[in-house]
Amino acid sequence: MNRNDFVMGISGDAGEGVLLYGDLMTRIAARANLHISSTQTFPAEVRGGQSYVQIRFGVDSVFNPGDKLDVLIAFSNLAYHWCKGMISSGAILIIDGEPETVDRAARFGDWKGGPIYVVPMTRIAGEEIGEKRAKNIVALGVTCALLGFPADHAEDLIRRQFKQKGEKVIASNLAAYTAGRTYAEQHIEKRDTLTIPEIDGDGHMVMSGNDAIALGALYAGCRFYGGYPITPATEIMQLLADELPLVGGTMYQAEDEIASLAAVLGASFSGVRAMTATSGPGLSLMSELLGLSAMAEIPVVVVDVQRGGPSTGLPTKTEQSDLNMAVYGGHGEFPRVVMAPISIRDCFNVMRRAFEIAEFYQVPVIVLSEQGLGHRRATLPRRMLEQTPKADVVRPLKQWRDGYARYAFTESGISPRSIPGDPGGAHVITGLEHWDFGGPSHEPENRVEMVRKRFRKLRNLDRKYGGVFAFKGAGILQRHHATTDGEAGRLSSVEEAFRGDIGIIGWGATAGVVREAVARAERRGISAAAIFPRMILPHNDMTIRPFIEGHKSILVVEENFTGQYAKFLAHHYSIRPAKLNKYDGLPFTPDQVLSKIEELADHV
Amino acid sequence: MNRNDFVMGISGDAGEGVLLYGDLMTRIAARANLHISSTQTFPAEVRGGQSYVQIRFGVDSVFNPGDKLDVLIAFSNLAYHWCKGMISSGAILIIDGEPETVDRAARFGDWKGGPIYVVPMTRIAGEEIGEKRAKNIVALGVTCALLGFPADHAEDLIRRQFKQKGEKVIASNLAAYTAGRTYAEQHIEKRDTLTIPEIDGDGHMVMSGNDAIALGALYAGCRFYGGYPITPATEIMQLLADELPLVGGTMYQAEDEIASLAAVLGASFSGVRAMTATSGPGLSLMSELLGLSAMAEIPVVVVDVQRGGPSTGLPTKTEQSDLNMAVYGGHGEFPRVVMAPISIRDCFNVMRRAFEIAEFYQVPVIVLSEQGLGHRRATLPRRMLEQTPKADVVRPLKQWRDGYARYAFTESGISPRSIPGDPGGAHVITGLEHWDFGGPSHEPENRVEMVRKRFRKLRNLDRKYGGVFAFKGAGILQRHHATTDGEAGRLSSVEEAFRGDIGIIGWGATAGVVREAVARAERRGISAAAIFPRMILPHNDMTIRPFIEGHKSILVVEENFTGQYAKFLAHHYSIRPAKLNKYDGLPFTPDQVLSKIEELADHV
Amino acid sequence: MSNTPEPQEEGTMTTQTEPKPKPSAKDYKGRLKPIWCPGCGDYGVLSALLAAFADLEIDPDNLAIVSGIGCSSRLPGFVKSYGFHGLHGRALPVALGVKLGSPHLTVLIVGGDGDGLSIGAGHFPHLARRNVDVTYMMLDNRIYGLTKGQTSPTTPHGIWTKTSPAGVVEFPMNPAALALCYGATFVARGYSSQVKPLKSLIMAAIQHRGFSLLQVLSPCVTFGRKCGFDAIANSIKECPAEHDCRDASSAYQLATDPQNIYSGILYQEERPEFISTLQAMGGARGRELDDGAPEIDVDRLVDQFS
Amino acid sequence: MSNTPEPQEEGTMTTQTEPKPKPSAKDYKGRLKPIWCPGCGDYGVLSALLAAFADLEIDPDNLAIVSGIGCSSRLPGFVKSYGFHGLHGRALPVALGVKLGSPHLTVLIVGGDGDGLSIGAGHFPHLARRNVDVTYMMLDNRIYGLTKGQTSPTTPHGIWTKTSPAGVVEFPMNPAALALCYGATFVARGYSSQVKPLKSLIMAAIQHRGFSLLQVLSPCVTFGRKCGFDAIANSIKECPAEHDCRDASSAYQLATDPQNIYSGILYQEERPEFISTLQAMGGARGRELDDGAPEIDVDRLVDQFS
Ligand SMILES: Cc1ncc(C[n+]2csc(CCOP(=O)(O)OP(=O)(O)O)c2C)c(N)n1
Ligand SMILES: Cc1ncc(C[n+]2csc(CCOP(=O)(O)OP(=O)(O)O)c2C)c(N)n1
Ligand code: SF4
Ligand code: SF4
Ligand SMILES: [Mg+2]
Ligand SMILES: [Mg+2]
Repeated sequence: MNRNDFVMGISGDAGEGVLLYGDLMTRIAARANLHISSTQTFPAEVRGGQSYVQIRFGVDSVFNPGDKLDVLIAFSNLAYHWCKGMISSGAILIIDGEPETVDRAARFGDWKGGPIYVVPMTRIAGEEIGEKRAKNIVALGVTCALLGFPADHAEDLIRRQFKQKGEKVIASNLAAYTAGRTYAEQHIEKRDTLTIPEIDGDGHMVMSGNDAIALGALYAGCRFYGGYPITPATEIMQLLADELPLVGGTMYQAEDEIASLAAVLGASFSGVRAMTATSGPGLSLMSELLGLSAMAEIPVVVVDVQRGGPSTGLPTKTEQSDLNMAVYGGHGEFPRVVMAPISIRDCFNVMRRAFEIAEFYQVPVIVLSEQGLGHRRATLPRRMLEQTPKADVVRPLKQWRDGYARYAFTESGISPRSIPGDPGGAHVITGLEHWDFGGPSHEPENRVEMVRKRFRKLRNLDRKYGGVFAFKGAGILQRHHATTDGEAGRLSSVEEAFRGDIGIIGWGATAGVVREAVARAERRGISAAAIFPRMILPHNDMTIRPFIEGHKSILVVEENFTGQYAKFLAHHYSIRPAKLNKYDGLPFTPDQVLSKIEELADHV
Repeated sequence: MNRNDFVMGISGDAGEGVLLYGDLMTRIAARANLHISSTQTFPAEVRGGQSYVQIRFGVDSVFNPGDKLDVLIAFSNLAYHWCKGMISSGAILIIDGEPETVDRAARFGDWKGGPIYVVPMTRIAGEEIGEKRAKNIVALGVTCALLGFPADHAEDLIRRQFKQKGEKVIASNLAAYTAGRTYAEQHIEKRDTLTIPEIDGDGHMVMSGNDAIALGALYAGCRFYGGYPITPATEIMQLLADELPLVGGTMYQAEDEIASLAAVLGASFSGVRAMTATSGPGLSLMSELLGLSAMAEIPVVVVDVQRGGPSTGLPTKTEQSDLNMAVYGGHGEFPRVVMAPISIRDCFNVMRRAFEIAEFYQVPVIVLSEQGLGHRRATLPRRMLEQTPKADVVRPLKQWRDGYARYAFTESGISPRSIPGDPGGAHVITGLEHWDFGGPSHEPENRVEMVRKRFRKLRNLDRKYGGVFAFKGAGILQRHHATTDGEAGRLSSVEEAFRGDIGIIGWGATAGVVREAVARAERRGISAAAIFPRMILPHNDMTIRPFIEGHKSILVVEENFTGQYAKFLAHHYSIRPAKLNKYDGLPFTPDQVLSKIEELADHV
Repeated sequence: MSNTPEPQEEGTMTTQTEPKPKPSAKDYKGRLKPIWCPGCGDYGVLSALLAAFADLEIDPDNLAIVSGIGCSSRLPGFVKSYGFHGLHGRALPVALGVKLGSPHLTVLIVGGDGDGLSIGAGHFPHLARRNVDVTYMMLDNRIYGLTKGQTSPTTPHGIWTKTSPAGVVEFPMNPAALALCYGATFVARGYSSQVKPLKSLIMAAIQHRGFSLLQVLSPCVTFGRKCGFDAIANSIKECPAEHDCRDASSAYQLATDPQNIYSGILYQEERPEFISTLQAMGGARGRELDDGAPEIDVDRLVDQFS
Repeated sequence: MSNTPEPQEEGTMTTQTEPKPKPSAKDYKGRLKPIWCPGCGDYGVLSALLAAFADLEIDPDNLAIVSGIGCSSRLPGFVKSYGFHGLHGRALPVALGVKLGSPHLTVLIVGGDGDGLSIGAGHFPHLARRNVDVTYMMLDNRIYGLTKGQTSPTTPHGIWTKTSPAGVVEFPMNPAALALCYGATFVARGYSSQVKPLKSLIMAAIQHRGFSLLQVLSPCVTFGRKCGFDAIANSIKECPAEHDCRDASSAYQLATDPQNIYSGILYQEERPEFISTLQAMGGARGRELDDGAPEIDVDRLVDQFS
């Protein structure tokens, strides 16, 4: 087992505190300067109320929660059985039970892993703390001691966690933690070599994709959120409900998704950076208003945290099946921008671009995240919050000249926009076709010019914002657009990523897995690279064309059935790419992508 | 002027009865066994309350309202000025005024046409009938006399028209008509050769595209309509409001489009053939429910009478810009069928297919009509209503076996469907992913099988329903699918239409214009043919591929900006077709298509 | 995978004439076991409902239960009948379509407070004023259960929720009072813990000819405890015996009483039911068309378009 | 076509200190001429509105008029102010967004009976109960005007329309009564032909702090004549002088009186306004952020996520 990169699964019943254990564990690791990637997606075979958390730890950054478990924490025998098939060879098992009396042969006869530590977690919690439910904290103490985490971070986190509940609860949980540690130190004979290394640093933050989107919006100057709860997007709204009022903004829970976006458009019209977040069903309901946003040229950012579709579908599962709707949904033809963040970090970053584009080009921007990204967690550097500049949200009054025309024809297609309150800027926006000053018009020549004006706005957007992430070997390159060479990359040259045998194109959250598959492929001697465009519409031809032309075979990886992005690319490039699709609600694992790469490599 | 095919324009102010004149004129012609194609789309330069009707008359079928006016009826000088630029050389002008005192040089100095008949319509109406507003009927009498229409049809129609208003009104309108005829016979010296020929027959019917859709639905066994008014689809609802109760059915005006489609799904679930009709904004609102229809496998037919988009757009203008939404709209991935009738006659026929497909395959069927088709009128043979068999709407109770599973896996993907009331068929449908018996499931393997099952249903649909209409020269061929040779065609062979220089592909209402352009092209020695698939999704590869392969250059004609169908074809065939697009709200004219054909012919 | 190229009927109906035994609540249990949290109020509602079906001897084959999305909306899966677990907020228009399509069915709607008063708020007044003969049970837990605890339109003022970190700013909606304003012809209120009275209310609501609303207070033990249900357990009262449920204004007063939460039938009125009016005009025949569908009058149509 | 590569401000504001002359109704006329049918009631509403603006000396630059789709919803185009002619049925949530976004604006909503009570029916209760400080003028012509004469939720029972060939089956909705049930803090009714009283009602509605509904009976002369407006002209009555408009239940009685149509202020109440509550918690600062936006507390956030 490589102690620089290992995967832990925590399995238990819904009431057993698995999620809290997972939350504390990730933070403890992050404070100890380890990187993590974790997910709470239930393993599919688990039905009903069972809880499961999977955490991958790494000395270097880890980009996905991994394949097989190196450590399994099982809160019960049932929990053990759910997960015993998911382990790597040599895996460690930590399980609740009586070490003295347990019939190891009967209970663990089917264990294909390594050392087994049977720990009387429930008994310790009951006898020493007087509260059996504290067994998850006991387990945490045991694990920390076994892996070599210092106690102070955990204790600090426990104190904060139970602050609302008062000193007594804090004290008993601290006692549970210590009891776990003590038991491990005194009674467990360590039969494995897994100890976490000491790493210098100030610690990392831990964030989910949904958290990162909410904070990204906050930093981007978003001061109005209108929304309606829907899995798996609700956490964005919940975080902004806490944060927005603190910076003078508003989180507004509307009566439905239509009212949400309507309120967002109203707020945006009135001059505030505004957004909503939803999932597929909500985006469907917003179709009509998205068209209004484009027609009336009111900026708006809409986040879609995709889930399994169609209809109510698989609300807690992941999928990338709303691309078509984002690109083509809604009646009539209107300009729009579609972006897809590739990681939790990128969720934060994309929001800034999304708000800038929406406001500058006066178009709707749709950001496609997904359940597998929104509910995944990762470590992020503190500097992300400490050093990212915050957008200036102050919008001084402007005086407008007589004859001001809201939709004035310009070469860029972008018309100067007055905001209610601005003297001389009065105008009426409308979703009807209109003259430049805003009055309704169905005069054919004006109509033709207005259609062109609106679409003209997107003309050069791909040059300015159409970056891609390129992965090759262990390298990464962020290439902003065709004319610059990329930044902060670990790849030596653009050419390196844009020439080879197998070229993978993906979008969104699969990047973390594909990146790892590409790296593994290189280790096996296969020439493979991957790009992930962050902006899907307008299509970034300048970067994607050389990638396609530079590779012998192209593979499009996406979590859907019909191959939506593959089709999109097919009609741009007259190619028939190979496809790797998954639509069972679960994210890809690196292994699955690697197998496909190997299969293609045999035919290159 | 070819008296076998001529175009009349009627122009006047909103209050002057232009629409009634037009309505009566088309019916008079139809009863005299002439064919007509008429439109009430206002000419674009006309603003505000001006009314305009254009009627094309033909001894043979006419497929569009034509280009230039051969006859102009102007109810005022202003009306004359609006239309004077639209005439062909030698055109006849019939205009309200005093023949004795009018200063012809001043008033008609800019007239580029032929004979001018100044007729004191208003005076006759005022003096002889005592009701100036009857001038439209006077004008009708004048026109009928000049063109040689017998009086009896007109009188019968006038009687019916004013039946509700009582005998007095009938009598005075009859008098107005006679006064018009008498004036023409006694005072007008006919200086043109335009006289309509005598044709044998029982007369034709006159119907709009919207009428034909409503009646098509009625004949197809539709017994529930749920809808919400929206231009330009409302007439479908209004006709069904009259007709459905007479056959035991229900027209339900819901509170909005979402409730409309929800009620339609409820009615369909309960075993009734059910539909709604709307336009773009309504279809946008229905996005979420369309996905439910596909996921829960509830048949439904949704008609979209397209108008200029996006947003509220151009409510009274035509466009073909909802194709993308019909094909790709709504979140997630689900099977659906998209059909586009190519003529008013086809509106009637398509509805039958739409209901059959929806019910047999248990999928949503979207029918794309458009303002230019819905509000256009044409003559149709009486046998269309007299001889078309009516669908059997009786649905006997069935007894279902124990363990009945609503979503049973089958090779065809189609599962036997029980209807509430059926003994033993109880089941719960859901928009969540589900087991075969209907219970919610997120188990990955079942999920994968269910996705495949749903999409499998469409596999052979194109073979069975994927007909195209092919036009070449003056010929037409209706080719049902790749394995049969087509029916009722005037083309000698399939090969004839599927091989040549310029191959045009279009969809929907542009067929009438393209057909004529193709015929004219042949007369100019250009080898051109056109096909119009009636079913757009699933894509009918078997018929379209040979057409594309059989032509040197491909032109896609559509009324939109981005070339939606062209893109769709591009990604199926890796081609870059030539495109002819129009997005000013007005339909193509044959001339416009012909010019493009000629341009392409120069480069073949 | 069986090889069924097209939908097949499983045999035509055999007329059954043997007298059926009186059904019991168990006979109405569906194929799925309820998956609500232990202690959820919806269990009580379900058992009252099954008992009501049994008492009314409702034929499961002619019963359709329509719901939206939410914990409460899962109910149709737990009953043996035709069911339609549709979209969030759309149960009412779906149910109307089912009833208009097949008027002989008994149609019941089940949904949450969020489903009916928030996203579905636009449909409620229209179903009520049309007086369509369906029964609407709103399972009011004063919270969004399924999405784990956000503010609903019935969450009390000032309560902290995940989307109201400083307490709910709005004052709650009152579904029974709204139904009265909307012209519902039957309005009642019950409580999930009082299964027997609830059963009677359900029976009365189903038997009522016209639109009936039954608000059922049904606590969410996982996210809605703070929404005042402990108090309700003590303070819920039956309507005063002297209350005349044909009196709209005293019904309104009881429904909106600031002190007490009154349960029972608050209001009931006889008013022509929507579908019977449509039927009087010839329409809404539904599956009754089996008894001879009126023919399309082709001659009249040809004439109309000539 | 000018060459403007990016949005440009047209110069920054110059502070104007000269006293402005008192405005007249004409000063509020918009760039478009009304395109309503001659005789349409909406003309009367427009002139009352412009006169009210003048009397209140409202600053057009800080006025936003939001509408839906319909004949009545064309009104913003005829007024000199910021305007949002949005989608059918969505004026209310848009207006709420405008007001939450920029609380210093005067926000007025104009829409039809169909717009507000049919497709928009789900938004009305929520805006009202939140008591957002906007004024909602519903121009009630009892018909769908723009789409040429279909049944609206206020079309009287039994009337023939294009979609009710046998007469409207439903009983009409009563917007003023509904607003009362929804908790609106100001409810009034006016008539387009009584321009002066209407002007006063508009002024009172705008001045009210909180959600105000003003139902304006405004006949559609082209499609709505049959909807009882001739009778209204004779029978509309001012609220009795003794009516105490703080009395909700007598307001409800006047609003729903079966004999008379009462005009005037039916109800008015002081209740904390939505935005001021949000502001008390720090939020909804809008463009007032110019006076110093609160900073993001980075340290707290870093700590929260560590
Ligand atoms: C269009 C749409 N928006 C949002 C959701 C998410 N959602 C599911 S249930 C629910 C609310 C649940 O509350 P309630 O209706 O009161 O039912 P309960 O779970 O409390 O019984 C929400 C917001 C959805 N499924 N569909
Ligand atoms: C989503 C949508 N559905 C339908 C329409 C068509 N439509 C426009 S206005 C209108 C109703 C008009 O009635 P009302 O709101 O009472 O306004 P009025 O014209 O009478 O003033 C309808 C149905 C639309 N524009 N958008
Ligand atoms: S979350 Fe609440 S409403 Fe949902 S099942 Fe659990 S207790 Fe019931
Ligand atoms: S149709 Fe009616 S409401 Fe519309 S402008 Fe004309 S009179 Fe007014
Ligand atoms: Mg609830
Ligand atoms: Mg109206």
